[in-house]
Amino acid sequence: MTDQTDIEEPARAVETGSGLSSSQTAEDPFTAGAAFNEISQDDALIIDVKGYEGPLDLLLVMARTQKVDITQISILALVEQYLDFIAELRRLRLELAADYLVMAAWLAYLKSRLLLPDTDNEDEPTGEELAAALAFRLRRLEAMRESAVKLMTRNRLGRDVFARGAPEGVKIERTSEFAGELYDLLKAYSFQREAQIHVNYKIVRPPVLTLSDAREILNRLVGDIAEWTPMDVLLAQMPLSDIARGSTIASTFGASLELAREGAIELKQAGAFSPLYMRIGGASKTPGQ
Amino acid sequence: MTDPNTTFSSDQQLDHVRMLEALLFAAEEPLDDATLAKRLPDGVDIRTLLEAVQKAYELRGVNLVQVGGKWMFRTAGDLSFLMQEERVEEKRLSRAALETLAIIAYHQPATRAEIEEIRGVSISKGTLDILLEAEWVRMRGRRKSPGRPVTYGTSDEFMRHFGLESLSDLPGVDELKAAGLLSSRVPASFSVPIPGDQVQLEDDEDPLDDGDLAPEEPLNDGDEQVLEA
Amino acid sequence: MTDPNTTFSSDQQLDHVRMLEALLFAAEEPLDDATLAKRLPDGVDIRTLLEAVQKAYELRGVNLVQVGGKWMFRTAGDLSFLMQEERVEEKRLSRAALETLAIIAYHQPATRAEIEEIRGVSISKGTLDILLEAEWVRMRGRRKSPGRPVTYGTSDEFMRHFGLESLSDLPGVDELKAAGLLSSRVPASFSVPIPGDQVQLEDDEDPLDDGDLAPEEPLNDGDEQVLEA
Repeated sequence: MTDQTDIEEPARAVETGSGLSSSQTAEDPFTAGAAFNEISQDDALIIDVKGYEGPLDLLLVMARTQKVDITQISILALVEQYLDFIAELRRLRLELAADYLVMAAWLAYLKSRLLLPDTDNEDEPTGEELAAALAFRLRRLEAMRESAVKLMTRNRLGRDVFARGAPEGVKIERTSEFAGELYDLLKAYSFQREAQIHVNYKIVRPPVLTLSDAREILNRLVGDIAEWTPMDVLLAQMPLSDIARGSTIASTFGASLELAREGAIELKQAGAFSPLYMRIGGASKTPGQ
Repeated sequence: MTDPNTTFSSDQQLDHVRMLEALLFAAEEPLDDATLAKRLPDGVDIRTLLEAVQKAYELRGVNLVQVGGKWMFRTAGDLSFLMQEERVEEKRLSRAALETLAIIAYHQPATRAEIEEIRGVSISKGTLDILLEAEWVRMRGRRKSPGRPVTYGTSDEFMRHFGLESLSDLPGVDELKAAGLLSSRVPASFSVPIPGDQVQLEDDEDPLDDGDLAPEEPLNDGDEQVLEA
Repeated sequence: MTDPNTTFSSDQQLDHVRMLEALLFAAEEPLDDATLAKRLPDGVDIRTLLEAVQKAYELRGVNLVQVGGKWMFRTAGDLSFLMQEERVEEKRLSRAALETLAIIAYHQPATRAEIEEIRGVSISKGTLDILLEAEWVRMRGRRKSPGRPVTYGTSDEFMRHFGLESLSDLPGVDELKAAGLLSSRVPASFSVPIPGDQVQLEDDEDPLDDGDLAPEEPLNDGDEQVLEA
């Protein structure tokens, strides 16, 4: 278990070297780096890395150990420091979050680009560009951290400055007023007056020829007709002046189909929309037979 | 108007004034002398300071006032109109109230029993109350009949609200039919009364008794007979 | 120290100043120019009046400040030592939440992925929730990019709490901008997005869908895509 203390030490060392923690006054609960303080002895092997807010944070802390001004840091030295740290953790078979390994791989690539002469490949960024990108990210993260601290140390409402303790507020006096429309009033009146009217309704038969009436009439008419006769002629004989003609045709036609199916009449039609002929069923046989 | 700043004898007093202002402003409750003294530097003459502040704000939009021996800032009394916003909310009548109102309008003077007969259902407690509260319906008098029931009619406010010049402006059967409010199938015998005068009592009405206008009495129990008791 | 009264050209202006004082004192929330103008007599130059009042109270225990475009009185910052009793218990923000807040404030509108890119680590569950719950951060809209991620920005409450008149008052924002540190790219380009207006969506933002504002939905599982469901 001596390894455990070995690991903890470098981590702590970089940590205390961080200018960040000193710039965050401990009395301010918002800005205190709470995560740093949570390392317990038992969990040290795992949490030690978790004490950092990701690989960029770890790098930033390491950069801080190099120089106070991170614009002046040596990226190559930083990369080596990170890679050594990760290598040490892996040697101890510590579980490392993927983020840290991805960063390690990227930094290893960066290192190779910094050490090897630039290729002529225009598509690949140069080692300097890659280093600049890393430096930029570190500075940007640091800038955000410093901004967070500045923000938190502003005069804050409810902590440093106060709004009126007992504002009178704007009093809204609500008066409710009944509203109604004359139309609604009249509608209500008519509705209920009408609802109280007791009337006997006589149901008036609609002026149509029912199918059964048509059948009866047709039966009677066709009973006399042995020759093919157009339906129009039969319709003309129907004594139904007050019934709609459409209804008469429809019902007569319907009835004729029924009668034909039963064999009481026969139907023929030369083609669509041509006249429909009918005659008594069995008329093809000679009447005498 | 005095200058609040020149009132103070020294920079130090001004500092104390500032503190007092901040404390009183932020406090959720009025503060008494002792509380203020405790929070200000030792040896400050609270009373003198308070009076100075009070004087400084005397003519401003915010005043320092003493209530029950405690101090607080209040907006100036003459500006209270600024702090008030009046909002009128429209309330709509229930269907029952609307129907009752309509019947009263056409059939006035109408007793509760008469209204119920036309509606075919009894009037629930409160329906008439709402109409009376809205000041659209009023008690007119009492019917000269057994039990002397109260008669209801519409009010001037009703006429105003519904834009009627007189009750005879209420549409008759033909107009209701023309407006599609009555169906064309109503029997020929169907009629709509033309209400009489809103103000004058009819022959079969007596004026209200003195006790009738007592606020709690009339309508809450749904029994006209109680009015007689 | 100026005399607040002699600053005003006439009795009438003084009247208006009194009204403004009273309104701002009484208000429960910061008030904007339009609200104040509506309450004051027509034709009053609100801006001039506000500046006069601000000046009058400049050195007093209570100051008129502008936060997020709205006006409010609050106690003077240098008197915070007096106000221990009024302090409210603060929520402790984790370092992650703090950094996230700063990133959102300076880089808004910012998507979750952009925040993660700057911090170099994924945002744990709840970090954004805490900021949303504190009402310092709000969902602004959606970025017009694949997956249409939600964009975050700061709220009016944020402006109020930190006493910021506008986003350009964020501490150090100009220097950061000049240094290209508010850019999403390496400052070879040095073209820097200004933290945009709080209310207006930027060109590459869409408004939120209706469902986005459902309280339980968005952020609990740390996956922006869920919002699309």
